[in-house]
Amino acid sequence: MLLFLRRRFLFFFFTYLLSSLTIFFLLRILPGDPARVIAGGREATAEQVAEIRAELGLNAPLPAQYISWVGNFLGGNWGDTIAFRGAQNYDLIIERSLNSARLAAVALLMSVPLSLVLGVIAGLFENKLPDILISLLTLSVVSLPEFVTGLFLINIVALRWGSSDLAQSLGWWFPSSSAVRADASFGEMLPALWLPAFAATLVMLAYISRLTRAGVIEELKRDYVRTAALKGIPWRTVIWRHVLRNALLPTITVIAISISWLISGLVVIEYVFGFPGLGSLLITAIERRDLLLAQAIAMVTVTVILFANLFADIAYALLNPRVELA
Amino acid sequence: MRSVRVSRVYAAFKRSAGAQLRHPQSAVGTLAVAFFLVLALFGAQLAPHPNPNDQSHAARLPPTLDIGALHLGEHPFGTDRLGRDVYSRVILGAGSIFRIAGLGTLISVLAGSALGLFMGYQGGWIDEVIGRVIDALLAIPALLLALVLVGIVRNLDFEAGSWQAALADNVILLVISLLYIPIVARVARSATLDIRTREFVEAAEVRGESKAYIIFREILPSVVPSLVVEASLRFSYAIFLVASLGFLGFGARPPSPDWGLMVNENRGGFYQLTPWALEFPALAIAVLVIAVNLMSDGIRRALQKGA
Amino acid sequence: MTAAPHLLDVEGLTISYQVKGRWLPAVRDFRLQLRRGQILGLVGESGSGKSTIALALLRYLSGNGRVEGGGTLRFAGDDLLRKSDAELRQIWAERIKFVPQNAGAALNPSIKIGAQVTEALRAASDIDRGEAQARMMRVFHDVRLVDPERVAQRYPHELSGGMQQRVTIALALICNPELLIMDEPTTGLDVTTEAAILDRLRNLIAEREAGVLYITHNLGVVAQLCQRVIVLYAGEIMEEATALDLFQRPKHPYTQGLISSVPQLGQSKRAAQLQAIAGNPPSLTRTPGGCVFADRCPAVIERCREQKPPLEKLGDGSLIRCFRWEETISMPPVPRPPQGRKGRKKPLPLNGGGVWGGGVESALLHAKNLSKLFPVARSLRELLARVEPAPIRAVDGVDLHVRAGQTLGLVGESGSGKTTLARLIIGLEERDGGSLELLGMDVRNSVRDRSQDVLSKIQMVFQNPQNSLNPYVTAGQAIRRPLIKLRGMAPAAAEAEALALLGRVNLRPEYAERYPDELSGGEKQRVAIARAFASDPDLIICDEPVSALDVSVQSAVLNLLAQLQDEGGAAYLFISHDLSVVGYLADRIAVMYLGQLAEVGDARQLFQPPYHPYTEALVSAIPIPDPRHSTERILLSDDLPSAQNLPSGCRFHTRCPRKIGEICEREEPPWRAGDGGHRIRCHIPLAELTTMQRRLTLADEA
Amino acid sequence: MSKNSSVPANALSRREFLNVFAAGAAAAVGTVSLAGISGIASAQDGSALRFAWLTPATLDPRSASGDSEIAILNAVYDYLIETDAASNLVPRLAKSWAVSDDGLRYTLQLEENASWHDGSPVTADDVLWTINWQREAEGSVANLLSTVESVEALDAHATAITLSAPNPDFLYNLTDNKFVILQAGAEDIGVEFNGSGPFIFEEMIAGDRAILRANPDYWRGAPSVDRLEFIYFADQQAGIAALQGGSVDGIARLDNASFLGFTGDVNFNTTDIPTSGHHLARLRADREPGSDVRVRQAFKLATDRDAIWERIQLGFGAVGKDSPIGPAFGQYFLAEAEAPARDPAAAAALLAEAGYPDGLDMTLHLPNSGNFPDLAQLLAAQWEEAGIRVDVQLEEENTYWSELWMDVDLGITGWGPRPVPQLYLDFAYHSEGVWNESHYSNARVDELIEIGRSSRDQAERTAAYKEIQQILLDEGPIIVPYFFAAFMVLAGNISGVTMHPFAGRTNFNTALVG
Repeated sequence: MLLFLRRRFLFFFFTYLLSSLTIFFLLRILPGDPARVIAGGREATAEQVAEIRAELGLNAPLPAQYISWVGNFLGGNWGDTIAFRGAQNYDLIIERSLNSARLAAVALLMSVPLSLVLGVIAGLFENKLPDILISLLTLSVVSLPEFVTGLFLINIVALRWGSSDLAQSLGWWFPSSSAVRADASFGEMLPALWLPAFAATLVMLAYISRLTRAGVIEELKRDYVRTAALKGIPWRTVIWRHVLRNALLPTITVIAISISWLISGLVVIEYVFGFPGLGSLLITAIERRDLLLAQAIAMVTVTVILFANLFADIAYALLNPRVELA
Repeated sequence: MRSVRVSRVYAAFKRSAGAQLRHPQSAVGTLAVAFFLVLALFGAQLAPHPNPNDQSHAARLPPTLDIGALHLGEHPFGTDRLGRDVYSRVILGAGSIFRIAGLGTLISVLAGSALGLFMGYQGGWIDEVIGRVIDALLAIPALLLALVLVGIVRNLDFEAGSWQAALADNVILLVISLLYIPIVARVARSATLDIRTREFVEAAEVRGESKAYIIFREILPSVVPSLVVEASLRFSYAIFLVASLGFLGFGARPPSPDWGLMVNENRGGFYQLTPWALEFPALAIAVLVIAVNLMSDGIRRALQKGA
Repeated sequence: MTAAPHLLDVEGLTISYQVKGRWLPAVRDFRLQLRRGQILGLVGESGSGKSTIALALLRYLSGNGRVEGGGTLRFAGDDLLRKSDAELRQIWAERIKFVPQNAGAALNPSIKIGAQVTEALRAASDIDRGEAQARMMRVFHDVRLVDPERVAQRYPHELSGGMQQRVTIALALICNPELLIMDEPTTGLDVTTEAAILDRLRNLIAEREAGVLYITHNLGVVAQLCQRVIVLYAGEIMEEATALDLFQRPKHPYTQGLISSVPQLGQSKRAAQLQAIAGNPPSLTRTPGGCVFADRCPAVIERCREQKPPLEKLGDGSLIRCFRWEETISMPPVPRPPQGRKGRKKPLPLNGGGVWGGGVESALLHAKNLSKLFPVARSLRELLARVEPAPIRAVDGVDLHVRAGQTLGLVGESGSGKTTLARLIIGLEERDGGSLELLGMDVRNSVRDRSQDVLSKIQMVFQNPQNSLNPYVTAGQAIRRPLIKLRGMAPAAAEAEALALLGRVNLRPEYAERYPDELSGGEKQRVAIARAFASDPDLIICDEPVSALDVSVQSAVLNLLAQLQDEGGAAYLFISHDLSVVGYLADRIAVMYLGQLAEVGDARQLFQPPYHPYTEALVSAIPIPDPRHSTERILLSDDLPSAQNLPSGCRFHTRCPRKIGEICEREEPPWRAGDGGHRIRCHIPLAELTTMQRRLTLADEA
Repeated sequence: MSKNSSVPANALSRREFLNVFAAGAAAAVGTVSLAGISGIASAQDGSALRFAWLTPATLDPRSASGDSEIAILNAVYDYLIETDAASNLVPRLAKSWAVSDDGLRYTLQLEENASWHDGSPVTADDVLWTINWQREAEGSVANLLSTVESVEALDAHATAITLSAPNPDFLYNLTDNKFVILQAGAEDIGVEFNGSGPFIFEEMIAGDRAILRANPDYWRGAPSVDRLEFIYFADQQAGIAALQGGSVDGIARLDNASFLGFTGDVNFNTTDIPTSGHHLARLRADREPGSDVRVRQAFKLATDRDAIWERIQLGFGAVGKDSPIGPAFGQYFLAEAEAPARDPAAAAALLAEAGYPDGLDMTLHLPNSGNFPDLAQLLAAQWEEAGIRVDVQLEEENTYWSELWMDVDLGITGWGPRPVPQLYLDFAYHSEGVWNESHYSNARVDELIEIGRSSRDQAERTAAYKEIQQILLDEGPIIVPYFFAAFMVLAGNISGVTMHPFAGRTNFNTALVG
């Protein structure tokens, strides 16, 4: 176990190092002067550029620049926000990350159980009617870009249907916009979260349920299922005790991977629903040429993803006796 | 020798084409993709109004399309707020999405395959190092990387006509290639690893074949099916990405008939006035992605079972 | 016989599979009768429908299989075909148990062994946890699982193959079932492990009075274990008889072919060619209308192709499906005409002088002190203590030579390092020490550094014909390539030569255009052999070239290899886990254990005392396809010690039944030389070994 | 800069600039801002009016500028003078005024019944204090008051202001959005609100909403609604969706298409008022190719203003005639001028004459918000026929306004509505104007602008304005395709609200719910 953890942590740090190098050098590899970009492109005066160069330490050799940049990142010193004067990148990103995390959490809470159930049903009824229906559903859902789904939910579900007498009389509230206060509490946010979370759910749903289905089908074909059935225990027990235990294990990894996926999807969804999360912040940062902010967001995202993968791998290893921990 | 081998791979595809047609979903998907491809290639000839910014029509005309009567009419999908024929723009948009997503997929599949084959066959520390770099790249979500890259490149100022400017003009293409090369390489690598331990590869080593011969003559044909499946999958993601970037305003610029951009331009107040100007491009994106996914599923079924 | 119903009584059972929408009968008109306490063998090659029958008897066919109407399937008088699901579950839980092949896959990887075994018990009866635990320990003890408490706490992957198989047997025995259906329970295990399990199984069955249907393709196992035997071919019963009868007087041409195609222990290529069955079994989609064996039968007549012979019941209770059995029963096996050794490049005496019984200078290939270490990643503790972890010593100081035109056989259990040794010689692995000389030339380490000349002189035939041919290359192209590459032929000349080579491996010219998936397993291996011979090599390394083939096809390939050596004089390094096969083909044999050679000698010397205690155990473990033959088996424990953590002194001392004391643990044993280059590495002097070891009855002495 | 110029010497901050002059930006679609709010309506007792605004940043009268910020000030405080929809002066706290013959001394008579929310009466001292406070603040109001020489309280309810130089628009300066009257000695301005206006400030939930309570003692009579709630949105579309969903009662400053969607809907009352706010495309007049009058004329000839007005404005507002002075300015507007009919061939000929026989390739820069992209696409299509091929280059709005707009050769700009034409002219068309984005320099125009700034002869000023319009139409570097309208939509059960062209100045004290 120790060896496994060591390997996994080494891998984690190595990947982290490489990701941070990638993000760092994105601004260096490309032709052009990052200071000029940050200063506002060709309109910037030479003094402004020089000032920013000095401020960012761009005159130091590259390795030193990288080290100080990583040091600043780890120390929470992420610089001033250019896109919103007066704000600190750190405060801004932490606040928005929290909001995105809430949205992601609601989306995961909605999508994971649902997609597991759908995937298991489809797998158990391989090529039969339930499977075909679920496959068609997930295929068509996975094919809709988030912004199409989002616009559909806003215009049809929230505005057209949500204002119908029936929906009104049911007392449901369909948020046609999720432009909540950035510092609102989770409880205040929740009513505005479910529709964008649902949009994210639709895509995740297809993804996770298709993999779950494949897992169930694969496990059902294994010899140990026959062994279990021939013990004379009920089929239901065979499924619950034997098949699902093995079929659902890889789902842990799948969910971790889908977090990275979810983050991409949330960028669009947050934008469409006007939700104050990390994704919409990123778009603003890039629109307003705040490359330092964008860089910091990228680092935060990568950190989240790498940690999610790390935890998923460890959880998988702990739960799965087949993984050699030695 | 080569021609025979190529015909072998081709035969596998022909078999798969047969399997495709037996599966109605995949057949529909493949036909639809082919249809969009025709639109992409001959859009300028097929569109009634080949200039995407042609405003010589009355604005905000509703669609004349009558599916029941199989009647297209003057403006089948209506005209948008600026008096442009939505039907023509949707047709022309296919070209833009195929040019970027299709070409990006092609580049990434070619380069990624070569890289993955090399890594998988070579093994050792080179494979290890490139593999870790790929892992690191893959930890950054695609859209995020795309946004950052586009954001940077858009703000760089190049001399018109320089190669950097050409690069900046094709930044989305560049982004798709950069994003998908590692993914394809990873797939090609694992397929290669699977094949390279096969004894026919060792037989080739035992007769002293060169590295290139072994990679391209012995291993590649067996890896092609996985690559084709991956390519179709990549294509559908690329369409997704291009449309999303267009929608977020980081893709094509107005007055380009980019579908994602068209959705974004018409999603505000004009959704009430000219819903068709949003609905048809959105529909086009959805139909194309569904079609590519159906086709991809079919190819996977056909190639990964057989061959 | 009593009037009580048979434990299992099957009549007219037809089982179909759905293939591309059509239902094809995979097993036709099957019948069997099984009494309590009886072990009935069901023998057949792959694809004959053995496993289908097993699952059909359990009524556990997969969704695309079904039992056709018209047959009966009675278990203890009850019609199993009419049982409801609940009743079936009850029967599965208590009365009929199944032991599958490949125990590793048959156990749930994520549940501990103990829980999996007690689950079976608790499904059968309502007993408390403690009682279940106690019964599990008893049955673990019965199947000779060492340290049962710990085994119960383990996950399946933490056990060796032999232990896993014992667990599946325990799983079946724990409820005291009336009927056991065992589907190749020892296939895939080492012969030593197999012997130990079979030995235990025989006693357990005798104790419990259960009826057993034992399914296998291994005639030796059947001969050693079963009272009656059913021979299955292409889904139909060919013959049923008592084991004694079947092996003494096989009636059906197929049975005869099967029995004589297996090389018997001590049988040599020099004495007789193996009896091979020509051709391949019919595919499920193209079952012939007449006798299913007609196409391959040496005694076929016109009638056999037109009419299906009935299953005839004879007076002694045996069954036979053949029109001509009364004539064929008296046909003797075709003896191999004695052949002169023609075309030999460098005729050499079988026995010579020198260090190894043959001068080094006369050796084609001389490997000296070869070794290969596979490094192991350091653990955290080792990292902190700055200790280099012990590497896996796959090959550890092996001296070996192969003489021109001869076959050196290499045997040993899996994990002994045979394959690694072969790969070091061919250059697919880089050696960490030692030297290789081919015809006096120093041979470079890696295949990539070797000259064309060396490459063309050493070639290889791989184990799995499925993988050794590129699916996108035709047979002709596969053979042409080395001709062009290594012999520098022009394409046209290569084309002609490739056809000639195809002819030499007995394949018709049209095979040149075929792709591997259009060839049967035996045909693929012939193409692979032709490809290896294309560069006209002096040495061909054959790594288990027949182990993936069916018995009836295996003999033809062995014959071909013998014939090609006769014609061309190439030497073989022939690797196999099957001592009979090695004994048949090899001139000399080396026995390998944990990366070292334990014994080297002429083929005949190896099967007679004195032998190394390890060789002795290997030889005694071979299941001989003759029910009269009963050796006292020398049983070894299941597990080969880890090659990372090698035993001190003699590497075999942990399992050696003839260990003489502390010296075995302390000191490396010396090489002891016997007659004619026979060498044994043991602390016990040869004379002493000879007196304590039993002689084997060898086939051509019988 | 001429010595008696009233043009502010110090440039306004970018944020102020955005709010004052870039009204089009208000309709920005999908720009993401720092804070947002849920549109959830709280059910409260008594009649309440809930109005959607974009999120305010400050409530300090010195820096407040956006609609949502001014709306609070307008509800809680009083102005001295207001303007109506037609830009006529309307009394508020100053019930009447008089100007001396030399145009230098203004006497204001204050409302006697006005009192602060704390009960004390509003007096001339408060006005005096507020004017001095604003002058000390050196903000934009101080600039407007830069010609004020002295202020005095004549009695409790009369104030006199003396100017150093005549300023015919001075009374308009007093109507400025930031110029609310504060209580003398007020502290914590922007946080504490002791106003004299119709509503009493009750609570501000940052970034979410402001809650105002009716002032029962308001000197013009108690408001007819009990409560006024301003609900804030980050994105205009979200506010529109909230109105459609019934969680707010009204919204202003929405895009034309959304507004048009409401006009046919019986559930809503809509108001649109033509304004002097306009969008324009401009060339740099000091650099090639815009320095050549023939090129400017070619652009003008290549443009179809009617088509643009119809497609973007959807018939609201008015067609422009290439000058910032539109029909909303009534008497100053040169109604008889004719914009040239579109003639691409003539335009191409002019270009050839100017040395561009193969046409022109240029980049058209514009902010990526509101109607600007559509305007750019329309212009691009129209110009293309005349051989002017433009590459449409969208820029993020803040970036555009902070750096690019003053510099680029060809750009699109938006200007917000003003009550008098003089400000546009001073800022953007005088050769020394701080925001002379086209770098236009015409001695005659400069002269005419100075007449407009100082002449007290109404006829002379009118003539000057009309001449400027003609010059700009003939040879100016700008194309003004349209003047936009101001919009407001109210739920069908709301009445008694008269919309102001600057939506934040709309008075809600007469609103009726039910």
